[in-house]
Amino acid sequence: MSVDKVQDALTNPNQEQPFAELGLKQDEYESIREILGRRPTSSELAMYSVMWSEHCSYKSSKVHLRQFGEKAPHSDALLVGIGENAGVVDIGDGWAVTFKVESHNHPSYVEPYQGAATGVGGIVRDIISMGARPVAIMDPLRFGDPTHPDTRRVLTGIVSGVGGYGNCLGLPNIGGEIVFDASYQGNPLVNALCVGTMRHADIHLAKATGIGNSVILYGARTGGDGIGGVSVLASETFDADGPAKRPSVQVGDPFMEKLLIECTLEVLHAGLVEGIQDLGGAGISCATSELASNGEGGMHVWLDRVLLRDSTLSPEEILMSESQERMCAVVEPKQVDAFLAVCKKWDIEAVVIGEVNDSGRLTVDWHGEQIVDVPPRSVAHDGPVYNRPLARPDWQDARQANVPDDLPRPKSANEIRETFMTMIATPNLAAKTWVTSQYDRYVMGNTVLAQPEDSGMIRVDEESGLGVAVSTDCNARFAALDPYRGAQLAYAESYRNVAVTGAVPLAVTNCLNFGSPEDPSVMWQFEQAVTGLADACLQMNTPVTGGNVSFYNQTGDVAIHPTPVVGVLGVIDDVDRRTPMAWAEDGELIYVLGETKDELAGSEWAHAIHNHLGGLPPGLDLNKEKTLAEILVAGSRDGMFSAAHDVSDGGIAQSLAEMAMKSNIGARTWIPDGIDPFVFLWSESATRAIVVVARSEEMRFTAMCEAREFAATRIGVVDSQLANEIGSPDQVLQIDGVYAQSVVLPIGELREASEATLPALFG
Amino acid sequence: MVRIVVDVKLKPEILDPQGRAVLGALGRLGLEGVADVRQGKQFILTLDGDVDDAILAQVDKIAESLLSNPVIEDYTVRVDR
Amino acid sequence: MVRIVVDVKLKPEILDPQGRAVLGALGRLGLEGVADVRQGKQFILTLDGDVDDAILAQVDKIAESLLSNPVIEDYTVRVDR
Amino acid sequence: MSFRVGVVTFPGSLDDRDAARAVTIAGGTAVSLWHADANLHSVDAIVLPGGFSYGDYLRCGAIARFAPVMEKIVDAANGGLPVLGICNGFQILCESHLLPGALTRNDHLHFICRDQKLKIENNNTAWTVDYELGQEIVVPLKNGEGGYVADDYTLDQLEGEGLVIARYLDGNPNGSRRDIAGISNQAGNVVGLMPHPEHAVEALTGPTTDGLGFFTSVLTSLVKNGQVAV
Ligand SMILES: Nc1ncnc2c1ncn2[C@@H]1O[C@H](COP(=O)(O)OP(=O)(O)O)[C@@H](O)[C@H]1O
Ligand SMILES: [Mg+2]
Repeated sequence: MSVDKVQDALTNPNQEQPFAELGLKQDEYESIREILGRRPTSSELAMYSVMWSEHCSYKSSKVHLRQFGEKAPHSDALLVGIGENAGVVDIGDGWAVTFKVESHNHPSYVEPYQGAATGVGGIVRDIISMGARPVAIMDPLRFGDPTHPDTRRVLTGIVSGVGGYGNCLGLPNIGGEIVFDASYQGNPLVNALCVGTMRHADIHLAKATGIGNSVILYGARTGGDGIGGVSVLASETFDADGPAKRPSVQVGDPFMEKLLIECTLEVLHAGLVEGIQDLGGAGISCATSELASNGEGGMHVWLDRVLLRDSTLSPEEILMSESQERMCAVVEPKQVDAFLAVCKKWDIEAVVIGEVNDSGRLTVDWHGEQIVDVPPRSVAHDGPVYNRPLARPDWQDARQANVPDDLPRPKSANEIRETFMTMIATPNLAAKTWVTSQYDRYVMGNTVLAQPEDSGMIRVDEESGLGVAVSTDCNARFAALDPYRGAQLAYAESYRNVAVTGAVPLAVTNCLNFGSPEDPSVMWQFEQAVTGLADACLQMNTPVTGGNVSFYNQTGDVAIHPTPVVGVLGVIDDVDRRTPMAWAEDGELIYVLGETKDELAGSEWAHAIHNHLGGLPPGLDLNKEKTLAEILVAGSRDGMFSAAHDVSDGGIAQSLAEMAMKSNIGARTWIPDGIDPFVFLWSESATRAIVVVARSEEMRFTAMCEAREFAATRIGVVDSQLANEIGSPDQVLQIDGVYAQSVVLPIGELREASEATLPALFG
Repeated sequence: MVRIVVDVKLKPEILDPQGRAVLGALGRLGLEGVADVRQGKQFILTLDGDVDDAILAQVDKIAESLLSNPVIEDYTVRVDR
Repeated sequence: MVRIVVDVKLKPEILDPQGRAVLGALGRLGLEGVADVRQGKQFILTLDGDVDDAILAQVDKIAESLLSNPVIEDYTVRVDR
Repeated sequence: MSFRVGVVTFPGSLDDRDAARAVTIAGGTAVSLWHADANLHSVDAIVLPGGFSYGDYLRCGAIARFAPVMEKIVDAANGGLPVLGICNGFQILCESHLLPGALTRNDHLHFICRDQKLKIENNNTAWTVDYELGQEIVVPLKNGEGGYVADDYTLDQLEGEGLVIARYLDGNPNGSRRDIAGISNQAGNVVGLMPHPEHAVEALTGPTTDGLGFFTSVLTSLVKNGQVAV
């Protein structure tokens, strides 16, 4: 095997290089030559090509993502902001929380099980690399048409992959999303979120500091995973028989990851680590260049020391391999033995592959010959930045003009009942139990709330009850109608879901799933969504702590709906005070907080019943959203609420049905005066929630809402006797005042309809 | 009664965590000299009648589409009389 | 390099839900006449040196105690040169 | 003094901290034991917790059975030390032949996590004395391979001798023969249970606190048997 050395690049300066096959543009290749003052070696070319890819360099999104920094609200809670593996927020009492959401969309379409599994694995390593113990995961998912034959392959594989990896890792799954829309047919979305907790003192950063310190690679061996493109280089450097076949799919090993978590936390707590970095996209190229670039500027690597799973790998391939379950640590020489001993205890292979120096260069040797000599910053941080053209799509006006006002609406009590039963069973609103029962939500013993609650809630401190709540949300149809407001609505929903449980929203992460950045329409959607989200975060005083961008989610010319998934994290002083979603006792009063308007554009009703997408999404007043959250949090703190539930997809009808099904206790409700029953039940106006108030608390509650000038309308009372009165063997949800009649819905019938949908499609 | 045996194994370049776990255990149990362990699946189909080429072709198609995942696995079909 | 293949299958009297699921799917895919499907596991051990009786005896013991569970499974060991 | 209950951590154990918490809430002292230890640190009872020991890629519990600590546990269990295996722990007890039978893939082929109703069928074991006979409890169940199987002779024998300690109610979640959720050995000191009582010890995080009885039972029976001086 011949290797392209730095010396060769000098003696043989004009050798042709396959930069285009590696995804580099002519001018990008030219600028590499300029940085180096010579042609790159094939190993250097491999590193630049992968580090300057869209995925690693954010070259199309960077100019827009800057807004998250520029518009960042001042927050004392922010300990580590954007730019690190994950952001870290202070939640008090010396505790810190880190959380981040990341996408694994494309691999999950090719091989759903392994794609989703390795997606979970990747985000978990980001969290460990901050020094935190991962404590929960969530999985916002999007699928194509539920009745399309390929959806079954994709969904069942992805769900088993998320479960298979997460369950084996011992992380409770506390929530997520499952949404179906034909726009995701060839582009399912697998976003995975991980939450980690730590003491302030345990925060670690990805930095190679301390001249003379050792760089240790530990975890799984390096194989030929995820190096599709670079085989162009490998095939050039190989002899006649050519390289062995490279795997097209990465396989996850959750057991190895579990050991990696325990081992990493042990070396961190023993104080053996100066800097740490996970290996994800771009593998060793990324880890070494980022560590060096963030540190004191120099590092030397002996690449032949890397332990291999496949001895035929070329140095270019080793640099780019994306083999899972690996980490990199910077360790003082005197601690290396202790570090290796901990690895041995956990049966993890580890090897010193490099050393920090003051050369200002990242140099790599292969069996004594230099194959890389680059300024690390130029690889890791100074990649190309594009200001891509953007343009409001020419169809946007027509779409917004296509309002849903003329769609036929139910006009009698009978039709309302029929619509009710259809809506609770429609795949997007139906119970997700068939999926979520494949996920362990109990492991670790700190899960206070999990699906189907509005947020997942985890107890952080067992003594004090300090905890965090997290929700992720995005109605992509709203973003398709108006990406700016759609992103804000996603934010508002997530913020509200956290507040509903009694937690105070504190920080934001996001996963921006879009089509091709080379399409000006998509770029416009992206810019609008980022601006909307950044503006909302500034106004609401919740900094964005990190996130991820996934572009190229499109089939041919057709992009997915813009899907800016927003995750909000909130803090609750004592999880014992949380507000669950199920009401509990007869006589409790059911209130709607907020105003219901005729807002059905982009709603689930328009989608499910009429397959309609047009008009303008619901209006949003963020100041009111803040007031609502204050009421929800204060009510929880003062013990006013026995239950609360957000109103969003499927409107008030859906929220009431979900509360009734969860509690299995009947209620008598009514349509308030002056509003059309259909609009009241299925409008998706923002900034609303249902709260359930003990009778003894009613005065205090209404006074609080009045003082804050926030609409609170009594719409019902919990009543388990109602079933008896009307001779129903089953508890019932009754809605009075529906065109002068009552609609009676036995809760068992609701549950059956809601729970039958997913098993019928995928079971 | 004829039996058709479909062996499914991971492609050689794909990581096999199961095989790796067994390999580790073998070492602890004192079996030396094992370089590699791979774990595969075997499906044994028992047929009422005899097997002809048409049936074998059908089984081959099913082995490819249902019993194995061509993205990560290889399979072989054989008749066992 | 020699390969030792250990096949492990569920005892006939033990219910095999995976085999049953495959059987159901075969019917839906139009393959008729399959009376039964059983799913088994296969371990392929690659050895550096050659295999002798002592090694085979050792593998047999490991097949019985580690690779299979005699309460529910049967196994066979064969050398594949 | 308080009773020392060992909780074993194998690589891949997941519910070890939950088991330790349950022991503590019940009033015992949790002592963590490491799979590579050949020493039981003079504990009075042992819990083998849930999880995926060594990844459980081969067969659940198959590799853990050969851990150094298991050799000691098998001897101690045969000598009367109370041992509770939960989920993966139950699988390990079967693989180690401390309990008969085996646990196989769920009949519906999915991992399942749900709140499960059980009926206590024997309150005479070291781990169930604090329950009423016939008591119905709800605790979480979560497993991919939880179907209990044994031949008919063994099943008849288990039932005949009252060694089935808990059965599933309201639907069998995994195809277990005769709805068996847990069994014990003849001496009543070794108990295996598929559902997770350690996840039902606090109202805040569990569906109930019904699981606590397993952990208080062992303390009660230790006192009764005079195995530990109070
Ligand atoms: N949509 C986004 N919003 C905020 N921060 C983002 C977003 N996308 C990426 N980032 C930040 O950019 C940095 C680099 O991202 P990435 O390369 O995905 O990190 P990693 O390799 O650690 O997963 C991270 O700090 C990440 O949080
Ligand atoms: Mg990272």
